[in-house]
Amino acid sequence: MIDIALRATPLDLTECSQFVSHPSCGGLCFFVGTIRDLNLGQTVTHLEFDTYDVMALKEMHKIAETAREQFGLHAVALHHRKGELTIGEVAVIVAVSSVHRAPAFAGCEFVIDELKKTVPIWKKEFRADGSHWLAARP
Amino acid sequence: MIDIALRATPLDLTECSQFVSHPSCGGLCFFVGTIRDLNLGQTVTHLEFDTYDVMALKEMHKIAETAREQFGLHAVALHHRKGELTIGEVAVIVAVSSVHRAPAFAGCEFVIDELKKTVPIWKKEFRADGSHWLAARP
Amino acid sequence: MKIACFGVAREIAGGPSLRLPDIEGSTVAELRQKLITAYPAFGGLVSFAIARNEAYALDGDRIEAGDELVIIPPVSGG
Amino acid sequence: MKIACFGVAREIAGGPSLRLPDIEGSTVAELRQKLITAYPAFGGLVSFAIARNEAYALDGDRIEAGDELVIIPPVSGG
Repeated sequence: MIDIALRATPLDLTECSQFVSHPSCGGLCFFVGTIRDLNLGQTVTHLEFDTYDVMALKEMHKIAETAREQFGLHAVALHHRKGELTIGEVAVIVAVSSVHRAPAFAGCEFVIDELKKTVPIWKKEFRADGSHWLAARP
Repeated sequence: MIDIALRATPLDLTECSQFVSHPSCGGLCFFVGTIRDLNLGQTVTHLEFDTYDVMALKEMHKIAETAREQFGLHAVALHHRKGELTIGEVAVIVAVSSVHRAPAFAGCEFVIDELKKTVPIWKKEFRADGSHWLAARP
Repeated sequence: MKIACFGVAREIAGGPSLRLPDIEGSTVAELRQKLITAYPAFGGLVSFAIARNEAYALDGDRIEAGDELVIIPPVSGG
Repeated sequence: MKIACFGVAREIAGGPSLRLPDIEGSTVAELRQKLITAYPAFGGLVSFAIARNEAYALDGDRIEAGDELVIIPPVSGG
């Protein structure tokens, strides 16, 4: 089971937890990525995600499917925010369930690592010294 | 910051998430251990935790403190149930926060691995074919 | 043909899309080169990929009429 | 002295604690041997530890009057 979302409204850990929970699963692992107040030593005021929605959803689904197969997971929920976010807000939630805990940890980490490599979502960071699209320039 | 609990009432993921969240932290990792309906091929009906409370709390605190130092975590919440639990109920929640995500995953997995080795809590499983203290006998 | 732009590409293009002439039949590698010629700032990025019909395109893929083309600068989600 | 029992140890002892005479001055290793002699079922466990004053005791630790002693069968939390 896979649940993918790309939303302009706050993400909900409880919703993700309920989606992945199952009586056959003894281990749930979650990663929650939030907006930090500092990046590379600079104070961040807020940020904005630009998203190529239709392809982002497809790539998120591919990652979840790969993780399910590769780690034998029961369920994967992958929810990402879009639009403008302030410090402390949740940008992404990965939730996975499996019979035992080791694949839950490994699968959850795989999903967030892959998301950061391939999903067409771009973060513009607003700092006191200006705004920057992250990772764009050397 | 460390928050340790050993409770006869349901554990709360949101409470743990709120405890570890901090503007300086970009990564939160959670492990939720639940009661499975099957163990070693046998149908489980419910289970009971016996706990040496005062020492369990001390050992849980030690693990959380070690994880904080070893992985540079900001905060660790470690909540465990006691008493009788039914299938699907949450037995344990580990929540950790850190600036970056890799130490959050490693620290969270360390905490649950250590808990299962050293914290004086014992699980009695009730199955169709009788009840057993887990891990006790060869 | 129209090529959609996201993130820093939108700023380089000065809007949500740009147009390049005579790219039907080109490979994706050639398209990337033409983009850098027309908009040198693309050459200043760490890298950029091309999505064709909502999936990453390979360097050797040939652009066809009707393709949905998108410039994908380095992603930074999560 | 009184020794508290949890989990399977409670079943072996037939209650939440047991009493062993003449163990003051013994090492923890000796205590464990005395427990197996008095309650052979402890020898059938995968292992068991002794907690002394709310912490794991080492084999060489000596039992003193007033110690809080607890039999710790293999733990299975989580």
